[in-house]
Amino acid sequence: MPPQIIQEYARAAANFLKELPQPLRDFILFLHSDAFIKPIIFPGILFILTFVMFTIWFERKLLARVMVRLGPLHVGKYAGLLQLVADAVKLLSKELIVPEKAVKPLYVSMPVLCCALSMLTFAFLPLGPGWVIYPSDIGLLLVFVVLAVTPITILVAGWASRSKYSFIGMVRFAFQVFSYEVPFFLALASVTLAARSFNLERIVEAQAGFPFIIPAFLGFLVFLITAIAEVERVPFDIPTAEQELVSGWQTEYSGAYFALFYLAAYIKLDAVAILTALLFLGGWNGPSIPWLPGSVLGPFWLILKSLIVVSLVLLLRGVFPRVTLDKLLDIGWRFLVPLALLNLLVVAVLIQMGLL
Amino acid sequence: MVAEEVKSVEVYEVGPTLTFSMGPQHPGTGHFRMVITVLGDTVVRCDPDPGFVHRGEEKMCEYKTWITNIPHLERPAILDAAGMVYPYVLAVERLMGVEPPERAKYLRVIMAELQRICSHLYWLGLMGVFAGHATMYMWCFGDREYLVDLTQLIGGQRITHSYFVPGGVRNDAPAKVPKELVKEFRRYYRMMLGRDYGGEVPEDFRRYALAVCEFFDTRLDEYYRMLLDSSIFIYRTKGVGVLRREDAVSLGVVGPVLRGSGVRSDTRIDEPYDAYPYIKFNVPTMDGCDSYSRMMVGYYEMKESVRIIEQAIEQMPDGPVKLKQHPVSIRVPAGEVFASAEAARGQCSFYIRSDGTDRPYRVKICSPSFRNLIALPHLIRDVRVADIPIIYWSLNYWPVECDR
Amino acid sequence: MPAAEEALNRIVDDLKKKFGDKVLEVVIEPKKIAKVLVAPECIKEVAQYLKSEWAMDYIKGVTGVDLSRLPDKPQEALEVIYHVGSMSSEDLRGVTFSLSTKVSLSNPVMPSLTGVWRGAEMHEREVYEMLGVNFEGHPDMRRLLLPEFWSDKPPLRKDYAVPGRER
Amino acid sequence: MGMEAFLVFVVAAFLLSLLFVLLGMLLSHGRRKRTKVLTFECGQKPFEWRTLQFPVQYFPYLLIYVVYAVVAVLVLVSLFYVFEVPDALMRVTVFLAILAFSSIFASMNLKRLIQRI
Repeated sequence: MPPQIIQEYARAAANFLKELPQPLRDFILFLHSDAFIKPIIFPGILFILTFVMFTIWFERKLLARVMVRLGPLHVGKYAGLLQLVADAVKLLSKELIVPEKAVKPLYVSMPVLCCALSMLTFAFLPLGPGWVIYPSDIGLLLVFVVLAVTPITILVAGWASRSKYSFIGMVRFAFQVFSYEVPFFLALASVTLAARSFNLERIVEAQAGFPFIIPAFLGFLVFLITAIAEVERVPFDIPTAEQELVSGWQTEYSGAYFALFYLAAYIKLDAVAILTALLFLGGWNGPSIPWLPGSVLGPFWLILKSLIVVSLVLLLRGVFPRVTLDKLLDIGWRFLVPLALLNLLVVAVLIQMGLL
Repeated sequence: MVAEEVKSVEVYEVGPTLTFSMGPQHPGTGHFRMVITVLGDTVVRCDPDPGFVHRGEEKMCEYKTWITNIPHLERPAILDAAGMVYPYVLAVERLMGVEPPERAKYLRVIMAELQRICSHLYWLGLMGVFAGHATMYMWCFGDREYLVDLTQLIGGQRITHSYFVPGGVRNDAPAKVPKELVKEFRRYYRMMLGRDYGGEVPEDFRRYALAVCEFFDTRLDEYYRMLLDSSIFIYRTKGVGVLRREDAVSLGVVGPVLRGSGVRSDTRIDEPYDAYPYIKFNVPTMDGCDSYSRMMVGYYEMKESVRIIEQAIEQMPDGPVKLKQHPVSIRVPAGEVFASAEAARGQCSFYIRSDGTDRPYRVKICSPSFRNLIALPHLIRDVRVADIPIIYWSLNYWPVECDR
Repeated sequence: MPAAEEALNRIVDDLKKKFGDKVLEVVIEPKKIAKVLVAPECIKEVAQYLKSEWAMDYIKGVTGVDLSRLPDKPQEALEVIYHVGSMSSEDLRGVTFSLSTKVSLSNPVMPSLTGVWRGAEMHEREVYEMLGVNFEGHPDMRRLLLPEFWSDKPPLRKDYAVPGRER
Repeated sequence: MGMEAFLVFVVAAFLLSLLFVLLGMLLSHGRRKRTKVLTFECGQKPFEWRTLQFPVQYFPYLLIYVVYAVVAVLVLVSLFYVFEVPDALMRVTVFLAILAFSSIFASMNLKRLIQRI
């Protein structure tokens, strides 16, 4: 399209806007402002939902390949792309059952809270230079605050169900949380030490030369393992271990409530994958591609990197059996914590030598 | 069925315990219920409660004729129909004083071993699932399909084939294999192993069966690398659910559970029947006495079964497959008999009493699952909750076979 | 003659010598199987003797038979058979020794052999619910397979007829 | 500017989650029965409910957690200063020393602590 036509188009649109009544004009302008586009469209809701839908579809297809199956096939034009929509409709059309014994206000509100809080993580995650909903100097800390609060909703949900399987699942989840959280923090400390900032954009900029996975490889390992525990994926899906506890803390949930927990789990998975890409894999730094404009290039590389992390996490489900709770505690305290501390020391030494 | 009694049976003084049921609607058990009492994360008591799929097979046997009992008796263990019917047929033959023809003996052995593999594959696959490893299940079931195809070629049915009859087998194995089956097998072989089958897979039955055996043997090694050799699986199963040798004997457990406790006992060797005396095979045993040993015994048994099938196919003579003029309705002389055969889950025995009519007077099934169930409360004690499914499934417990 | 069958003969002779007329009936089959019928009072003694002297330590099954409808000689009795084998003696590999006793149909009471063979526990529970035999001294005499609401006769007795079926 | 977008996002996230529940209420069908809302265990009547005792064998881990969690927060705070000061190694060494001391102290007194509790 020649530029003249575009200019004319813009002029016509501006004229059209001028003639509109004030509230409507404000609204249309609002739709074009950052205050709308960022939270709702790109790093916000729509992007999250699309990414999560893709992740779930991708998981099914990937696992099907590992297991010599076909995976979703029929819904949607290509390879069951719309299977998830069908599943969502199925889940939503199921009867909402609140057990008689459950503490109703808590039981009903926790899924909503869990899903909303998991989405909140994305508010602080920059997906490209400038592509962040809430830019903050302590963005990383905010992300971890949100990630630390989300488990509480799960604990309350397990308790409020008043069923034994939920209760056991909840207790297991509590133990899981304190087995992974400390190494999680320590691994993060090494990155902030290397980047000298809690600002996620600054952390990415600090990786312009080389990603932090190179100096802080041990930290990356610790971070990845604890992140898998954080999102309750195999081999650390101990609180929801199906063969042991039916469905752990979510046993009593069904229909839309279950759908929310399901969604929340995958949102958390994606958030953690993006975080890994930001902290260790160099974020949006990457070679430029001629036909991609600069504003798209950053998100492209970041999403590509986080997809690699996602597929790594998903693949684990196909190859590992589940570990037990005491093994996880063992791994967390006897292996990951010393490793994270060692990593901290290595990073400090590198800084001292002026290499970082 | 035990709900009321349990509360009054024991009160633990060590601390507050929690009692809950596991099953019958639980992804970790079948149609079977365990009443579990835990103290913290430790199981202090397990009370098995079978009977959810009790169908009164033994009573029904008294109402059916000797022959119509055969398809009926397959139902308790459809995955292992041959193993279940084998002792019944042996018992009836012993009462009648007849012996099947040589070829039928070999065909029976092939069928029994095929079903043993199918049943063990189910065991291995579900062991994977219970350890949280769904891939193993899918792999086992994908490969099992070709063994089931072979069963279908011989017996005419995929699973419950009613192939064994007193005095032989129902029909002979075919000489030719359908072209589509061969083509499909070649495709699968290439997909799974990444290479073509060395040479043509012929449509000749014997050579096709040998090709399937060879393929399956290769796949077994991959199962080992995938699950059985993985460190997490070894951690989950080794030292979990220890059944010492003397306990195994005094509780009367059978099959891989017994051999996993280091007892070298197998009905195929102890009381050889049909073509087993002519075939060379090992009886794998493990001394670990734990869940891992039991699973590994099952794994090595599959390897041995492949060897048995290969030998049986090579040695199988030509000739008739059943006694002449085999009647539809038979009368069995009065008497009593106790016959055993090695089913997939262990020794399966039938006690049969005949009163000389066309129906049995009393049929008692000592099914392997029932005899292994006796060990369950002894194994699930002082273990973690997470070990329950592992121990439970290391017994290869089949609720329907136990309840009959 | 295989060692197993010789051993069986020896066991039976020994039992006859030791317990005399308490051993009521003996059947030896060629397929490594022997059956001995004893009175219910002394079955525990015989079982104890079999286990300690002849290493019969492995229980294969417990069967109950209602003898009231046998065509040739009906008896108002229940026969309870313990099928046992041996795991510790190489000679007795694969042998099945059937120790049986008869209890009256009206008052079926006999001592439990769980003290001798630990594994008999569930087998005896099954015989208890299916044929109504009361085992004295059993640690845990409860229903096993039948539903808790079952209030009819023990189903494997011959006077219990399956509704809608004819024999 | 960021605050506005953030508020919109928070509201949108909550609304979306609520929307799911509302959609569930709208779309779900089925007759309500009391038996459906009863608590069941694997299809059976549940046994008497008693609160589960805390798994005792993991208790030492909880104690270590208390020590480490505090230190982990400390490291985050101290890192703020680390950025300003050139000798990062010194800071980390001091931190590690504190950590080592506290964990040795904790492990030495673990048994006594458990007995006291």
